[in-house]
Amino acid sequence: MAQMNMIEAIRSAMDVVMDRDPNVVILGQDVGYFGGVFRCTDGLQRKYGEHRVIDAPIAEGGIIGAAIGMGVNGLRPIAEIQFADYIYPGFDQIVSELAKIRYRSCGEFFSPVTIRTPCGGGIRGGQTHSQSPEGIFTHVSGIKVVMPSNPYDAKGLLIASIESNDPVLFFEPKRIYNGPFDGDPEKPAVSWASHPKGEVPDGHYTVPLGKAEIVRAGNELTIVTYGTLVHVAVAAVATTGVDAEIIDVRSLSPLDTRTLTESVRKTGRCMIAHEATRFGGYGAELVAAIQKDCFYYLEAPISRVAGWDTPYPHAFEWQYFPGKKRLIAGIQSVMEASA
Amino acid sequence: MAQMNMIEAIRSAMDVVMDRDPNVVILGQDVGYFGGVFRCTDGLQRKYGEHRVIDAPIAEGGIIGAAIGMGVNGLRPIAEIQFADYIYPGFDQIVSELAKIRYRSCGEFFSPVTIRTPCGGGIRGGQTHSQSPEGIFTHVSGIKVVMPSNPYDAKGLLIASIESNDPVLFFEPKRIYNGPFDGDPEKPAVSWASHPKGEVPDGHYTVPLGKAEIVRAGNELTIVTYGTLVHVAVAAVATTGVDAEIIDVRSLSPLDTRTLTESVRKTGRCMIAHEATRFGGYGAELVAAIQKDCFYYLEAPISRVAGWDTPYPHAFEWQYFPGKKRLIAGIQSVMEASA
Amino acid sequence: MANKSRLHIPRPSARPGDEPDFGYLDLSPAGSIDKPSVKARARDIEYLNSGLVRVLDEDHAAIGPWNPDLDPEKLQVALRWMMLNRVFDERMWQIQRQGRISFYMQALGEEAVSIAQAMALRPGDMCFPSYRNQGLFMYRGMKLVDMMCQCLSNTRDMCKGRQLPVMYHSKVGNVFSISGNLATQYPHAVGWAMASAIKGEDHIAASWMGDGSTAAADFHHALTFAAIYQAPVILNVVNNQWAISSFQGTAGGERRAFAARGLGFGIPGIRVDGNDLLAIYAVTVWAADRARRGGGPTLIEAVTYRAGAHSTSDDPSKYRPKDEWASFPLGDPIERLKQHLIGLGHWSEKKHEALAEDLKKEVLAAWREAQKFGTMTEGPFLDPASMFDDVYADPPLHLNSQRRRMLELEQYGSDN
Amino acid sequence: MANKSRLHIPRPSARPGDEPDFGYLDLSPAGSIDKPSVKARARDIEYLNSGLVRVLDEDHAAIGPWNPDLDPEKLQVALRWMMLNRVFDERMWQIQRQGRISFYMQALGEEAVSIAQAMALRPGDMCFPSYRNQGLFMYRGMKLVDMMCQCLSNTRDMCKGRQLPVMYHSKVGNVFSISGNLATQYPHAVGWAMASAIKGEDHIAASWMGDGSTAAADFHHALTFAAIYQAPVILNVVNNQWAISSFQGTAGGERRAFAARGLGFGIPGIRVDGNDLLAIYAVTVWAADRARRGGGPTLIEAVTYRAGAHSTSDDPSKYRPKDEWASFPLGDPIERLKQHLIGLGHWSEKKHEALAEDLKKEVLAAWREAQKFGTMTEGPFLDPASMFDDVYADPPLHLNSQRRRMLELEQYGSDN
Ligand SMILES: Cc1ncc(C[n+]2csc(CCOP(=O)(O)OP(=O)(O)O)c2C)c(N)n1
Ligand SMILES: Cc1ncc(C[n+]2csc(CCOP(=O)(O)OP(=O)(O)O)c2C)c(N)n1
Ligand SMILES: [Mg+2]
Ligand SMILES: [Mg+2]
Repeated sequence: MAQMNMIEAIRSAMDVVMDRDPNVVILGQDVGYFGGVFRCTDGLQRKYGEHRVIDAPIAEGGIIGAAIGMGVNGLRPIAEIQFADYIYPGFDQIVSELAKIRYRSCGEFFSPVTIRTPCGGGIRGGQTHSQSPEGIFTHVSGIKVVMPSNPYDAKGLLIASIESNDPVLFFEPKRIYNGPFDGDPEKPAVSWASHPKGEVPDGHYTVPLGKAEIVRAGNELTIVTYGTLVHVAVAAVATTGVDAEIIDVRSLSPLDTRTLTESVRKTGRCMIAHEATRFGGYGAELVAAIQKDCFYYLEAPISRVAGWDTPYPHAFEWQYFPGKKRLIAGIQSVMEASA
Repeated sequence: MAQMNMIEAIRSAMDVVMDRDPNVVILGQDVGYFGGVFRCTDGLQRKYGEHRVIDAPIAEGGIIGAAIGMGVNGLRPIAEIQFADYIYPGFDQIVSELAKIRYRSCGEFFSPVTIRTPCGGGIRGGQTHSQSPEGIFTHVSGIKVVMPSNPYDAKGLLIASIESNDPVLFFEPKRIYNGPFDGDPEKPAVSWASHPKGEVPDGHYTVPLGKAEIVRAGNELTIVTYGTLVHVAVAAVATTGVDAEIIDVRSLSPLDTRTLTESVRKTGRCMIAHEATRFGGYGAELVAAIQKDCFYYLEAPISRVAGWDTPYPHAFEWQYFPGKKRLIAGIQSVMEASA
Repeated sequence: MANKSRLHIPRPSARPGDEPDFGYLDLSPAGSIDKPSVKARARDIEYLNSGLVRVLDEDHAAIGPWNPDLDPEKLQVALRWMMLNRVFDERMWQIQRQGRISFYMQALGEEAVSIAQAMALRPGDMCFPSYRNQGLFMYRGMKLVDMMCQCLSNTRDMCKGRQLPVMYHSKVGNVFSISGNLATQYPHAVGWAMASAIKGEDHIAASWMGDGSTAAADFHHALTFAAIYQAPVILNVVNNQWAISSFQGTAGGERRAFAARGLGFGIPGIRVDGNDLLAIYAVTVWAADRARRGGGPTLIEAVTYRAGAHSTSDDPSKYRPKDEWASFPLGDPIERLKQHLIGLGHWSEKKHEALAEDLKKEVLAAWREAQKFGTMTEGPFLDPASMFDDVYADPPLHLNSQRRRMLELEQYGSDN
Repeated sequence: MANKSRLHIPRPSARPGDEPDFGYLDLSPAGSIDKPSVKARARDIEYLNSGLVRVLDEDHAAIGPWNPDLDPEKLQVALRWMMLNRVFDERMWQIQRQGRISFYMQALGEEAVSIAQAMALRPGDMCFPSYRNQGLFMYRGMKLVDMMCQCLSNTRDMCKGRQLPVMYHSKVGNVFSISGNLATQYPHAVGWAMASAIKGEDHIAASWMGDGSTAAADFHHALTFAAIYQAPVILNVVNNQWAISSFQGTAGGERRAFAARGLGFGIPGIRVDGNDLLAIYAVTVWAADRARRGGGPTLIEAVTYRAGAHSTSDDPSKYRPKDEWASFPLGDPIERLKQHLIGLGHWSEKKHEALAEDLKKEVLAAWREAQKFGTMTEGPFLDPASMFDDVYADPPLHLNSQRRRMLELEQYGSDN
């Protein structure tokens, strides 16, 4: 066991898998010699060579397209997209190809590409370094979508993603790369060292895809969330004193509906929280799935706390970010709603 | 007044606007000399010249990127994407640029591009000529998303879209280009001539963006749908004898929540129907919005009838397509659910 | 040059009603283009992208440095494959016209491209085709009946009813699954070739796209990656002059040949007579050899003509002269190889006719066989529940329950 | 050429600890490249994409056919703008280091590009810049205080706090809004230029991107559209040798110059000394003239060096020799123009220093002024509710209610 932050955990996941499987390769902008703008691949090129950790040009569509071809030829590529905001030039290759090759060839061909990309705001990145586009991808059949909220899960989920024969989009909430974040930017930064999930085994292990985790057990309210907002939810619940069950979705697609349903049937109240914009976002699917399965147990409408339906503004990131205050207000209103 | 099918209505909309405003231009693959693979621009190049109806190369990103630049220079471009399945190479230009230019320049720059594209299945087009990707775009702030279900609306909404200073994604359900379709592929094709909405004024008129339409008034159930499924819903309701209110959303984004909410508060039951895949689709947003505003009026869970979460298979299109049978089953189960 | 900036509108040389006019095509006499060493520097062989490599001269004799000196038996085999391709297409076109399959795309006039290039590659080399490369699948061993079953979406369909007709794939034949989305296969080929180099294998990859498709982003991605990593890949542009109703100028072919598109990356380009089987064979062998020896990518433009409609959904009489093909200066690849073989004394009109008859019978027999596995109207039918397979390697719960609901619904009716 | 296919890995000539080595850069002596007529055919002027157009020789004298013969007053103005650009960047960099703005990007070493090209264009021509073109905004009249207010996201910020620092825009100056997404501006410029031609106006468009960005799809889209419609546009590649940690070879610059990327489309390319203000000015005037006369697009590669870090988030000592700039054979554009002017007898070290001091004062004064409109920590602050404006032309209901909820929440706490 070691103390790792999320960057180290992600690097360790790749290191472990590359060490076991010579077919694992990495490609992306600045990932090689430099080790990535967020340092996630630092040292890996030195260790595994220039043929396995490849600096790629600024062509996200080319990176994903080439990774697909490599995967078809038996490699297991990890493609890094420098910021999730820049994944769109690769959208066609993801949606029309990566997600569909197994289906259209009835399993004769497939390409087990994992796409890693940092997402989310709260780092003063403005509208093109803060986006959370997961909801665009969860609508696409044929790819899996994952977002960890801590170093332990990050490593275990990333190993599971790389080893999966399905393509996986692996979103890394960059706000919590270095430490958990409770939503209050005024507070001094906290490191992962003080968090139980900052304890990460050095070797190989997996956290299974398709399984949500109950982060806090509770009986009065279910909060369904993922990524950075898991920590904000924990803080908000602590403040309110409501006995909430907090569920970290982790695997957004396929979704572990059972864990969600069981919880909401128990608590009778539910709030969804995510950083992405609200309209047509992933939270809508969570609401739709839960209300269908838990309708007769619900004592209040399911509410969503999410990013506003605007681009992520540089100056107002803390008014934009669904922080503790917004979550507390959300919790209160769900709790106050009469059955 | 004239009888028009949807293709003629769409062509007429462009004709009317091009006649009034010399800044309106069209660009797209095969739209010029040939008049478009679905004939929507037939005759327009002859009438308005090669500088206003422009054959474009097979580069959807280039078409949208160039259209944006034209719009910034005072033109009012209509970009045709030959099939909605091929819009993805233009995704980055739509999401990162078209949708954001007004915002990031605080209104100093904007580009009033309308993107027209045929969508949906039921034409034996297989997985790359049948997609309904509207749910990917409704999550994007800064663009409007429209899908008409009949010639009258198609013309009025398209004129409103072209004249709007906001970018609009205009989806054309190609299954109903030539006639309404009740979901039964065995029945002989019906033409728009027999449908009241096949009566279309020759001249200029608009159907406002942002307004849903009640297609059938009713008291027992609200069916929220759009595009081809409007007609399937009408047929399904006729078969069941349930007194359903059928709402054609028309403007998917921004959404006319008020019309939806008023109806569901009245009926107490709601079913959503769309052709797009279900998971993370636009229907989820409809559920989420309605359950929030109508929770205390709902007597049964809101259900979704949608395309299965697979690509659109060539051979099984009628098992895939959410047809009359699926809608009837959906209606029955919502009606049978006890409050 | 005009005296004022104005929008240039590319216009084809002839529209319906006009005389066909291929004056815009730069032609070189057969045998006139030098053949460089595969080790030549890209900069020294730029002439290859503006000339037109041709081997068969006007009298159908094979001449010049690119003559691959294939023995007549091999040429007969090539002729047979091209003819089979054409006969197969004819039959399938007819079958579509009878409403027995939903859609079809023929390679009429372009058969030499797939056949010659398939011959020039090794079986371990990987092909990333477009929808007009049925010849590749045939040459690489796919049975006609299997191709027909794909077009029928029947119980023997390799695509299990999921794909539009002609969207074949063959793992055993090393031919990748065809996509409806144009150009996407190009970066796949480059990535595949990069992987081959990474693994230290000497297989190369090849891909094909049309003239129109070169405008797509993935064309650029592929060239960029191929150039940077010197991937062992052959990128083929099949310039058949048309992209549905748009002539090749609409993709930017008016000023420079598509073969020149790699110039700015240092990728050698070869412009070749696409209806001259010997010429395409020769340039492909050259490019494959170069790639295998570490010389990196080559861009080949095969100049040909889409003699038929774009697809069964298309009516070319709406946008080009009906008789254009008759005037196409590079003729018909089958006719040319036939005459060449006759000139060599290894073929005759009679043998040709007999072969044509045989092939028709072979195709007809395959069609009879194929229908046994089901047609659009008659069983056996595929199990619709199979549509939920292969979305993922391991089927997720929600797809299982959707499958169940679909089956329930067929019997009882239930909520979806 | 190797004897076996293998993955080629581009490697820069020097990494930290190595001696800087610019031996890979093809240089031409000043004055050695012919200047063709703007009416020349693209095919006849291909030499322009491999040579390097230079006007200032080693003694800082202006020589050769590309010498634009600018009068010394104009050159002094140019020098002033370049110096202002640099002084401004220095100050803003410092300010970011003090934590008073969140981010900054400087143009250190590349100032000649924006200034020379702004000078060469007409005010009605439209610019589509990248994030290193602050010089364009300055030259086109944007006040320093406005640029600073943008970087501060304060109450006078033209972007109303929505954009990262340096993402300026200027409608009145005809400079488009900068995007964080690389390369997207290129097709905009082409579309804008097409519209200009459609409307029969003689304004042209120009756009800029870095060497690294040429790999992006939009580079290809722009070239394709510009070539097809002969759009009156100038497409500039600012090859500053680096894209964050990736040297220009990672974008495919090892074998051919970026100026050659248009070759395959018949787009003339000019490779120019990007640190020679006279040379860039001259080639830009040439390209603008050509475009305005209907000659279509030109691709200009300005060879320069990113002397500073990529941005305030970057540390180049991790991936390149610290002292590389000192060895860069094209030197410092400011120093070179200064020496040229001194050589002409129209400038002196003393004047230079005085001007530098003046500019520092000007910038400092602007900074003092800018802070009055608010800083990151001190008011006045923008109204956060303004973040809901301009998402659409007419605000939809759901944004109005989100705005209300945000305001409510600030005061009472409520559900979002
Ligand atoms: C990305 C994309 N855009 C548009 C289409 C529609 N489409 C299908 S084939 C075709 C023309 C292709 O022309 P070309 O590349 O020259 O190939 P050819 O058909 O001539 O062999 C078009 C526009 C598509 N399939 N994919
Ligand atoms: C589409 C996209 N991908 C990646 C990035 C991240 N990124 C920002 S700047 C940069 C390097 C750009 O290099 P270059 O084009 O040479 O311009 P320079 O910074 O040298 O001026 C990268 C990779 C981005 N902004 N947009
Ligand atoms: Mg073609
Ligand atoms: Mg650069």
